[in-house]
Amino acid sequence: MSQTALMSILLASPLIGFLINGFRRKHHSANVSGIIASVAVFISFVAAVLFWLELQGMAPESRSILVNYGSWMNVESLSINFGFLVDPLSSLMILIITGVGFLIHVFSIGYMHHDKNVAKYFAYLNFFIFNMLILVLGDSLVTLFVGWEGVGLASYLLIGFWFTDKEKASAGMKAFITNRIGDAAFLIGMFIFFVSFGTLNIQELNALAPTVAESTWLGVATLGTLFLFIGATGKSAQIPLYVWLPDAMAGPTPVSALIHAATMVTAGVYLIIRMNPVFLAAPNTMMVIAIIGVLTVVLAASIGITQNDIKKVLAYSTVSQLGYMFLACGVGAFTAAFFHLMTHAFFKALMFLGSGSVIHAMHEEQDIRKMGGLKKYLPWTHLTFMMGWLAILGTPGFSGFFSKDEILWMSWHSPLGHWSLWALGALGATMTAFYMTRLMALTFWGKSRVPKEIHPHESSPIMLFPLVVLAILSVVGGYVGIPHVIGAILPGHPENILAGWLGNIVKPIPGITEADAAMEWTLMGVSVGLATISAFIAYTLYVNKQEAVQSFTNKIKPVYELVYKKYLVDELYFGYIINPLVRLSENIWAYIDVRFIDRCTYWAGDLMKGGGSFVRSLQNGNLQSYAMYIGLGLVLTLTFVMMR
Amino acid sequence: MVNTNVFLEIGLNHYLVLSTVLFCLGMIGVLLRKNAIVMLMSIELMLNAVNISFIAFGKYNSNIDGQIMVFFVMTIAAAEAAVGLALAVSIFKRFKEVNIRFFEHLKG
Amino acid sequence: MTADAFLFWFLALSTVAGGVMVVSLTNPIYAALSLAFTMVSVAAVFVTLEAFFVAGVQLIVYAGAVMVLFVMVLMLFDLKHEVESFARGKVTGAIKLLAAGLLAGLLIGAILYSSSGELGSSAPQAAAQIDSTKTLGYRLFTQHIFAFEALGVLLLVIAVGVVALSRSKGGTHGKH
Amino acid sequence: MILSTLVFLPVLFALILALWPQKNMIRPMALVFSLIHFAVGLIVFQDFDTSTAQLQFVEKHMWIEKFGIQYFLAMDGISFWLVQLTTFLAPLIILASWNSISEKVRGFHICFFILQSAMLGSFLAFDAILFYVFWELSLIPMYFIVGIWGGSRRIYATLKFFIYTMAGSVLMLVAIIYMMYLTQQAFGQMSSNLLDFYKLSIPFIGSDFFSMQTLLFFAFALAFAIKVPLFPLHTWLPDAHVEAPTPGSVVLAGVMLKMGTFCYMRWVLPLFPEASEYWAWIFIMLGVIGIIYGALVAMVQPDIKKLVAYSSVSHMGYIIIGLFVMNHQGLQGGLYQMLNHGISTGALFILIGMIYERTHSREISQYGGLASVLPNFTIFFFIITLSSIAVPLTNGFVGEFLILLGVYKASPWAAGFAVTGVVLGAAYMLWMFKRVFYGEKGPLVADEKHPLIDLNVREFVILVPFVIMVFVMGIFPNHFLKYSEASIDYLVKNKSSYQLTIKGEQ
Repeated sequence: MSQTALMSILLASPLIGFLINGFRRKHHSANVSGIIASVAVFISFVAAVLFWLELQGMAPESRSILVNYGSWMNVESLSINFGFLVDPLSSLMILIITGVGFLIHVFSIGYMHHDKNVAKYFAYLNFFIFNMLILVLGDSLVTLFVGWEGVGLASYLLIGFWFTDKEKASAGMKAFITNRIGDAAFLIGMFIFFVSFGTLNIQELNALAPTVAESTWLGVATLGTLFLFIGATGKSAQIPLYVWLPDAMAGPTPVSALIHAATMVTAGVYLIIRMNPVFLAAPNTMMVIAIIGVLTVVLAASIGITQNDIKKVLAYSTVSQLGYMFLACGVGAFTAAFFHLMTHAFFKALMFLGSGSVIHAMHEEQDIRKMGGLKKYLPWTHLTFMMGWLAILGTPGFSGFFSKDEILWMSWHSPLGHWSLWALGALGATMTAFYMTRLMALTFWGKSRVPKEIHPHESSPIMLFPLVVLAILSVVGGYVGIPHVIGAILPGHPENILAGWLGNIVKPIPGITEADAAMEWTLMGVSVGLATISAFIAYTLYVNKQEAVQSFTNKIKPVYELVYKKYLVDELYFGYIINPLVRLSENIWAYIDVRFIDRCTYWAGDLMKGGGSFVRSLQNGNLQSYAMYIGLGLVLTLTFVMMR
Repeated sequence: MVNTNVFLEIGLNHYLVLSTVLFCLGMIGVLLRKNAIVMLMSIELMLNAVNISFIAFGKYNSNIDGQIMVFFVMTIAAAEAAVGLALAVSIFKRFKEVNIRFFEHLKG
Repeated sequence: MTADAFLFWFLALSTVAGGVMVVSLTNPIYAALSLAFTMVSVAAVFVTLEAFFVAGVQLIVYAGAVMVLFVMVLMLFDLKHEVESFARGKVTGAIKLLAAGLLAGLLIGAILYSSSGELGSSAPQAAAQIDSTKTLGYRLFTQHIFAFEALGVLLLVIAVGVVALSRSKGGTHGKH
Repeated sequence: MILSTLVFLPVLFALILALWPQKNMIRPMALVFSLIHFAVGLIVFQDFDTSTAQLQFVEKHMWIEKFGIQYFLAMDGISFWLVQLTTFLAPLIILASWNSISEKVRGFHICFFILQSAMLGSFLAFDAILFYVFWELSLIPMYFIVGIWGGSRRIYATLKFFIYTMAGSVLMLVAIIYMMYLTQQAFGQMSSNLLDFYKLSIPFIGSDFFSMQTLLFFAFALAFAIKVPLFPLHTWLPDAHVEAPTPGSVVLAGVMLKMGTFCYMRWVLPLFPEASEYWAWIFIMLGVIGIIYGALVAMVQPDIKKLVAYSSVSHMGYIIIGLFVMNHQGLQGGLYQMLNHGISTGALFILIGMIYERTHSREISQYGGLASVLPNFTIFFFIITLSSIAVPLTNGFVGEFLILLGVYKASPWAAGFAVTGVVLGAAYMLWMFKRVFYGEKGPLVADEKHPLIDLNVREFVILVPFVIMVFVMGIFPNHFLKYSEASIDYLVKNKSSYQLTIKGEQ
């Protein structure tokens, strides 16, 4: 099959699914719409696999397939094509998207069973997949931007899926507008690149960028990449634009799994990896990315500790894990970033789906204080969730371990890294272990606090099947990227497959030295040790000694409240940016438009009117006044004549 | 001495200044008086002032046309006085009033 | 002080004094009498300017006929009460006075300016000694005959018009 | 003859409508006429040569010999799509007025057709006086449309609209007459031919505000700025839109505003190249202010129609900055944005008209939860909203992207400020969308006595072309851009020696 046809199938299949479900949006059968949508994504998945196989068959240096559907915009030097590029990076990405996406579609069939608008739901999901594929495959920044905005749109629609609830509609709007801020910066980034390099094609940019390697703050590459990074912070929920993601949990849970954990939010990371030569040319940007990333890790993890909504905990966890990916990008460890992106997609999607299963079982109850002891009601959910838990903890042997420790190691070891980055990263890992264990403990273990009227029940097989698959992937997913040190002691010395696969895409960090194996082992031990201790503490506290937690939080109440209220960032944004802006707008409308400009026009009118009535008042019919005007006119004329 | 000359040697300018003063007096009368008949008188005053300057110019330029002009002016003045007074009479007959303030029908 | 100069100043004073009285006297009869006085003075001024014929006409037509007309009309009106003599409104009054004053100032300025500040420098030319009345008559009936005749027609028209006017019952507007 | 046919066919239609005896046939006849007109407009596709910037379909006859005033119609790449837009919108507008105009139907359609004629005339005229006639003629039917079929404060709005526009165009008339005088100086024969105007070289001294070119430039630019409308001359627009009946709003936003921006491309930029380059910063600044200001003010409007009106101010700001940076992307984007704005804002006004017909209110706070009551309506509204906030693959994105790119090339700061419009645009549109369509049902929506009915067939027929155009223009912009490419290229490359020639003449 020709590549163009294959690409067409890959892209068109979800689009057609979207259209079919969109036009039959009034049907209520979850099974029919779900199957249509799932099949659409599955076809895409098959196409993705075929692409991957095709790349496998190529020589490593020439692994790239470009399908060009022709020109989109063509104005003088600006020439943008509908070009879609499959290379090792995007081929893996589309596998993840369609693979995980397919599983989540399947899960949704069960989860959305009772919803009336299920066809619309599946239409949106397919629409999302379509846009995500465009984002990933787009060969120029503009094509990428099409998907970039498209996924934002899908996200908006899905977050506000239950739009009759004002809060949920607001959450969708918040997500879209926050993303738009990033998108505006993304546009500026594109313009900078276009004006400096004359192209927006990603491969051409990657080839051209190293020629401008620079260290100033105002250089082309630095500014351009910084603006792109702002765009990425919007999409990938980093400081300062992360605020939309926790609110985005208003959407149906599978949506949170697909969009707000596994795929869309990683788009920013993907963008940076995609353009890694350009970013490497701008060390200042890299530093900013690393710092923002690690700060996000710590901030989000600390908020995660205090949250009581199962999805909110996972949301902050996602923000925090995305922070790791950015940290990795910032220190130049793009492979590690992608590796973590992939493993995170597995285990976070798993945990979100697991939480969905829990919520489903609890009849839409999301507060973990009202759960506990669900292990015996939901054995499968518990088991699979535990796999995700172990993975995110970084338990040796599970996928998260490999990816996270590689990131931590690189943040120490890389010439772009710093020990403080490692320290904060490790702190983040410790906190992660704490809040994830807390979540497990409060949800599944310990005593049941489930209200009497709720009778939890295990989900249907159609929901469990994706959980199981993802659980397996969470466990074994790490083996494609076994770090060199670990590989060296394992039997058969397995290589880092992922690094090899991405070898031609990811540029090596300039000036990197040979790894110090002993050091690496030490750091690995430290972080794993810290995580274990913290997990153990959390387990003890939340399974057995909840009173102790209570009294402790009471002691540090101000701090606890601050963290519980998410450091008041939302309030800050609303209090100091959004509300003043709205008030400002009201004022400029009232004062500038109505009171000033309109008044001015009235004044102009009144001036004419007044002038008219003044002149009219001169015509008062009094003969002597007329004579006076003659006299005055005479005086004026004479004066004028004499002044000459 | 200039000062004595100004008073002793009478020239064209003296007559012109006299004419100006008289003219402006007439004008003040026209502008300020209420009585329509007095206004007409003031107009006569102004015409007389002009006549003075005509004659003076005629004399100092040795041109008799100045006097001819005065002759005409006088005729017109007489005619004007007649018409003006006739109007005044007619107005008075109707309104029993010659105060100019009551006749503001030209108001715009 | 020569007789000429004395005569001029005397006549100038009486003319202006008469003018001021016309403008300022409240009773219209007094104003009319002042006007007659002014007319006579002006006639005398004409005499000093050697315009004897015109001076005569001035006396006959102005001081005689026109003034009689004025007085007659005033008598006819038989004003029981005097109307306010001056227009109301201080501001407009001030503006009017100012306008007249400025006009006088400007004209005098112009006169002085045109003769470069010397008030009495331009003496009458020697050739002024002509028989003015005869020349006047000659000119009037040769060169200006058309204007003269036109004036005659005008006077006739006016005579008719005035009669028509004074016989009519009033203007186009109704009484307020 | 095709252009004369295009311009005067509506007049003929108006005549027929005026004389037709049966009243109930007016609407269908008008619809058929507008479709015929649209079809006639399509004929130019066949013969239009996209490879040249020269004038095509030229019709040139002496009109008033003594002053060199000609009847001179021609088409080039700049006016091509605007003419198509005008004829495209006509049938849709007539359909949209089907129910909302219930009184004086005949008069309305006569006004509408005369308006069409005037607008097409001002797009196609290449003679200053002829142009001026059309330009002013377009005011009169609009005056009646707003003044007779408008809302409660229609007299206020019409007067404001009329006096504002009139004030600007009087200055322009002075400038035109002066330029005719200049032609007499330069060529010995007075002429109001635009091509002769192009040949003039009008003295320009940058530092001297009273140099001739600057004065003429501002005289023209002011007239067009009021029409656009450019901040701070925009206050007539919200009032006119709010009071105008739905079809009036659509014509006003869809085509009439474009007359302003179009004339910048046809008149101001080529006629006064130095002045428009020297003073471009003012217009870029005002454009940027307009973008942000319009968006901010739109955000807090309680009335949907006023919100869209202010969003027009914002969008027109984009067009202005695109034009005044004078490069390919900016100009092409500006031209494209004119079409986009015509489509998306026109559609928005029609949609608002539809909902107004149902509820007789435009207060945002009275709505809420409309999405669950009128799902089809919501879908259309949402698609048009997307177009309005420039989501990729809709038409809005192409225009906005090209404009911002062009502006960035010329002035990064201006682009930096202008992109905030991207965010604010999404903010006000989506906030409005949320308040109107999402959440709990508002008082008007929940009213049991008057249940709202979803779109009927007529309304579908109106909206579907808009939606198709939104996506066609978003996905295949090249097909549209290629028609104006040669003209824009010529304008950019020869801005100081702009000499259009007539195709087929030497």
